[in-house]
Amino acid sequence: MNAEQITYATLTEVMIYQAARTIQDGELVFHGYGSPVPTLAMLLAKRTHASHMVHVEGATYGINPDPPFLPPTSNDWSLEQGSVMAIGISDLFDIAARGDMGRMFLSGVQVDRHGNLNVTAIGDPDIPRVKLPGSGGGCNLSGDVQHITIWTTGHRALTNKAGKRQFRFVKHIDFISSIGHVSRDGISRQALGLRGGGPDWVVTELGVFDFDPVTHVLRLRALYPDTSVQDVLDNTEFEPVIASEVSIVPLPTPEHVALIRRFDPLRTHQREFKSTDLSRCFDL
Amino acid sequence: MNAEQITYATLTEVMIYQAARTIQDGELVFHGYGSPVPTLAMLLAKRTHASHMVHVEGATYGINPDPPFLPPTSNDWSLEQGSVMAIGISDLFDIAARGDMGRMFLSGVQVDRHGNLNVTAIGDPDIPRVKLPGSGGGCNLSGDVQHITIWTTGHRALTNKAGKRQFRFVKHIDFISSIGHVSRDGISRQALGLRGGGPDWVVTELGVFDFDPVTHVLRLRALYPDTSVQDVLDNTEFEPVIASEVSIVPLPTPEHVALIRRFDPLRTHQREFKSTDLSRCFDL
Amino acid sequence: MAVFTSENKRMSLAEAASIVQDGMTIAIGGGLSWREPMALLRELVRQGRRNLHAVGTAHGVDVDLLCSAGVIDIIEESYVGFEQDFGMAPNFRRACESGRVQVHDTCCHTIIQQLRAAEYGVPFLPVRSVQGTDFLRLHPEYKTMTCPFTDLPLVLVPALAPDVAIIHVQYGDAQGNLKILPPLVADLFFIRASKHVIASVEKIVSTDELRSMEPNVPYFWVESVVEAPYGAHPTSCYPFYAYDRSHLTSYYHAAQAGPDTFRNEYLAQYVFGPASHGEYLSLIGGSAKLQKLESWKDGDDAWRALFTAPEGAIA
Amino acid sequence: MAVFTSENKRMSLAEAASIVQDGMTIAIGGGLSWREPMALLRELVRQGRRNLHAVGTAHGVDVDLLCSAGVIDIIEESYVGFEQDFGMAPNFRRACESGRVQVHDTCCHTIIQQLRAAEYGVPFLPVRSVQGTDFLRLHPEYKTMTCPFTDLPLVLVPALAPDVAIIHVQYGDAQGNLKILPPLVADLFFIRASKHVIASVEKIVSTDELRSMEPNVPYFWVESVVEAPYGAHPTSCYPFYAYDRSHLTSYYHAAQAGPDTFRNEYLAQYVFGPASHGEYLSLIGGSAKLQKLESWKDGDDAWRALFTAPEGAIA
Repeated sequence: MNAEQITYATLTEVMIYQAARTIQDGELVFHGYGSPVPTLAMLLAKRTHASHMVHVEGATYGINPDPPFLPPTSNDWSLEQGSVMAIGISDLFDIAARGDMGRMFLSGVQVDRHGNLNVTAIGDPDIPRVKLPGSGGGCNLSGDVQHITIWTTGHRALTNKAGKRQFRFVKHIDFISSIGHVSRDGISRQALGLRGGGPDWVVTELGVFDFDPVTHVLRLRALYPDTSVQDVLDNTEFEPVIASEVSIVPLPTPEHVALIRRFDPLRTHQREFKSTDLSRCFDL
Repeated sequence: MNAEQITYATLTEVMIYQAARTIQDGELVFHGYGSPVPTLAMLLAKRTHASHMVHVEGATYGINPDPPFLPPTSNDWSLEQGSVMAIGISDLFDIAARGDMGRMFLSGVQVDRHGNLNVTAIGDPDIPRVKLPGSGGGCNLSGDVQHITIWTTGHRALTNKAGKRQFRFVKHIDFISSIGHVSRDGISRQALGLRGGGPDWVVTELGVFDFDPVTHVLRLRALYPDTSVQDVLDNTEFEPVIASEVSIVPLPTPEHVALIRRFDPLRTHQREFKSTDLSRCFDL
Repeated sequence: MAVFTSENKRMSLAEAASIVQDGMTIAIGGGLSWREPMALLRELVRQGRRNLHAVGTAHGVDVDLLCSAGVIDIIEESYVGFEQDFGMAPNFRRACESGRVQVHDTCCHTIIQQLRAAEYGVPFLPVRSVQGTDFLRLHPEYKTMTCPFTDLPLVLVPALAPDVAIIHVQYGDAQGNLKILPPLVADLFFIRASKHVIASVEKIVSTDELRSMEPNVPYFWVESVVEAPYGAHPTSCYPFYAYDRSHLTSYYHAAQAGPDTFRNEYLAQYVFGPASHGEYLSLIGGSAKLQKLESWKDGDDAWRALFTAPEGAIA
Repeated sequence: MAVFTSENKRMSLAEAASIVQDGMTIAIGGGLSWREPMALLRELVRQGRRNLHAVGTAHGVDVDLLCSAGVIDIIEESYVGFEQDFGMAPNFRRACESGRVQVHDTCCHTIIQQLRAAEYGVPFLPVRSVQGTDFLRLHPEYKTMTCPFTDLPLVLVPALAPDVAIIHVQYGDAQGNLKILPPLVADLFFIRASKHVIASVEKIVSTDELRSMEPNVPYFWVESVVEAPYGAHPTSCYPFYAYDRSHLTSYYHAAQAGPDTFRNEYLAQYVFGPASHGEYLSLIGGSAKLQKLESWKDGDDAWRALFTAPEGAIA
């Protein structure tokens, strides 16, 4: 579809655009597997403001791929199409460990105020109430990568049958799968001897956040046209910092939206969103 | 040339045969670069008594090659011919380090009573009187490989202009490039935490040796038809052990000799021998 | 690992699987929905193997299947799930949440460093990351030290040499030389670090034909080779076939429905039912199904169509 | 190392060589008489580079040439010589025996472990071997420890990140993707561990053509690409050409005759004489000579003939 016909962007497309904007040109960028939103953000950035970024695909480790479509699984040859070559799994992690990975995207089922993430287990990790799939490479990468963009499509806290709010942004994290700015024992990344700078942006379906430079606590920076500060406060178990000026996120251009729709004909990325968020649209 | 026409073997061919006999069937065997004598010994063993040995070529790391000829340099594609594949330099050394290399061949410009070898420097290693080429991988491999065959074509001590005997088998070794059975400080391989068993055979142009199981001192086991115990004593600066029964080395069959001559049409291996030894021949 | 030098390593699935003994540590090749040694793993389940310790990186139906049959006691993988296709892995969850298996979650670079230590014949390798995370709580075997070069803290992860690497690859010869096409995932690390390597292959070819493909695994690291076409089904093994989304959908729904349903509707039918791998292939749809899975070659539209219907469920 | 993302990395030999600054640590690709970056090294000599620290595995004419021109201060290679072809390396010997260069001999696995440490972003890697040898005397920077897992002694070798890897390979594209044909020797370790990588290539091809060759070095690790056909001469670069034994023979005899002879008969003529790489190629015999070096392709007899006359001397 070409840009002229495009009159609106979905929330999912606007969120992909926000994630793309966290990428700097010229840096080597990686997303984990099972992550269509960051995959689309990287494909978009490479073709717009960051033509010199190095896109390393999530599981094939293809370099600068141009996939014909986004399949719902990440070790698929379709995600290697257009690459001149792929690197190996160890190359990818070694690149990060020696400080050459500029940015990666990480998500979590629990996110605490300092950007620590849990994708391992809810409850006691030895006999979990809910065993989550696991962190893949996130544990190592969270320590090594220069900059991290945290993303989640599940900021909105639902209420379970027992009437209890299920927060994703939690006061107490059950398991630290990947390290944010401060460890469970209050030790800073630097004191831990970690090289990377930690998470600098957090993109959710409710807003865009960074971290307070002094306290390293999550800080609201921008909202969507249809979300409010109160939405953020209601859906965050801890007290986030609110920036002195909270802006409205910039919307993508029709050209951006056309690219996203071309990249993902199967709308695979929508599988990560709640139906209520799939219906959110913004006129361009 | 076919075996029927072969009536004699040269010393160089008989020595290659002795080196080949130190190889057990089924083991992974390696020779360093610049080592035509072991190369020919391995090619011979693989085609006679050790058809299941794994031959790893000295610098190409080709597996079980069938070279059309032996060039005078080891990183040549001719030495990869016939291999189904080649492994990498790190594979080779890792194989040894984890204990999977059965045997390798090492040489030295100085050899001491315990099989320590010097290929690094004569005199003070910081400002050597003679800078030798260096040990390649011998230092690491001498500690890791299960069994080592030491070989040299220079056992015979020449007299220099100053009238001084130049011993290769020395009382005092100037630099230990590769470890034998006991370190300079008298520490055993086991105490050093080394995995390999160290040198078990020594093949020279004067005889075949092993090491006394108790003292780990070089021990004469066999002579050539034209060498004597006195030749060995005259050309060894330290006092070697003489086995209770010193035999005469078995001679290769005409079939063995035919193979060696086919492998090395350029007679590259003869470059390692003194002219006096090149003229030594034995009727078959 | 040792050095395996016999000329003919061809075996049946049953013979190869019997190299795996109860209580061993296994490394499963491939990853997510790609090139997983499913035919060999189904054979392990049929043979009733028990108390295995599974190590690896990011996996899916392979580990979930072993969990459903009580084959594994310890799971040391970095991820077990179905990504955004179906989400969480039901049998894996039940095994972990019931306490039936020990949860030893690991992380990709950590496990690679442990395999590298075994590969290099050293007792450990250092890692800078992991510090500040709770993985140290799950792994008392890791040690920490102050680096004598930098005076900064480091984690030392011990060498990990699996007893058996179980892999499925595209091509091999009878002697065991293999050609694995990328993504290699961690297969080469498993092969070099493990004591035994059993490989099923889509196609056994002559050594000359394999040479022309530039093989990447030398025969002496491989103990057995099984020719098992479609041996990765229901995961993918390009360039031969894409993954079987409709089969995985029914797998997932059966697993979601609970252990009894899964046992009756899936294990009984697809694992214990067929007398041979050939019979399994007929059961899953025979040549019509297999041709469909190969249709990715017919162009982007045909390829994309393999990922449309049926819709996968989100957990 | 960093990440190099410009689309066009094509440079002249002079531009590429100028990335190497006085006092830097260089890793020279190839090994013995194979695929050594001779055109780039001759350019370094012409530019009068000084005080370099050379690290690597087993080398020959490349390091010997740099020694002859006083370019190197520290030599940390595992071997420098001409094998059984000519024996010891005369200029290297003079540099070491005069005390003009520091002898820091290393060993192949040791240096690989040091490069791996840099590649993995850790301060050191452990090594079990080396103990009991005198290499510990030459390398006070190595540390020893008692292993916390085994209680056995271990050597810890520090990470080694060369400033510049200098390599010559068969194929590349303008962006810097490379295809290196085996033996790879230590090139991939140098490329991953070094801060800068400068590559000369026999042939620059289109990215599409390179893709079909399955490249093994991604562009973002490479800072400059120079098209220099026969850029490894007098060493070999198959499948293009074998090494130039007659040239090496005259090189060796000039070197044997002493530093003045070598300066006048070799350096003046072949390094400082030619105004360009093209002129160098005419000097060494032009197309007739180059065709002869390519004649290995004509069969085993032609190939073998390249190694017969003239006889090399034994040092």
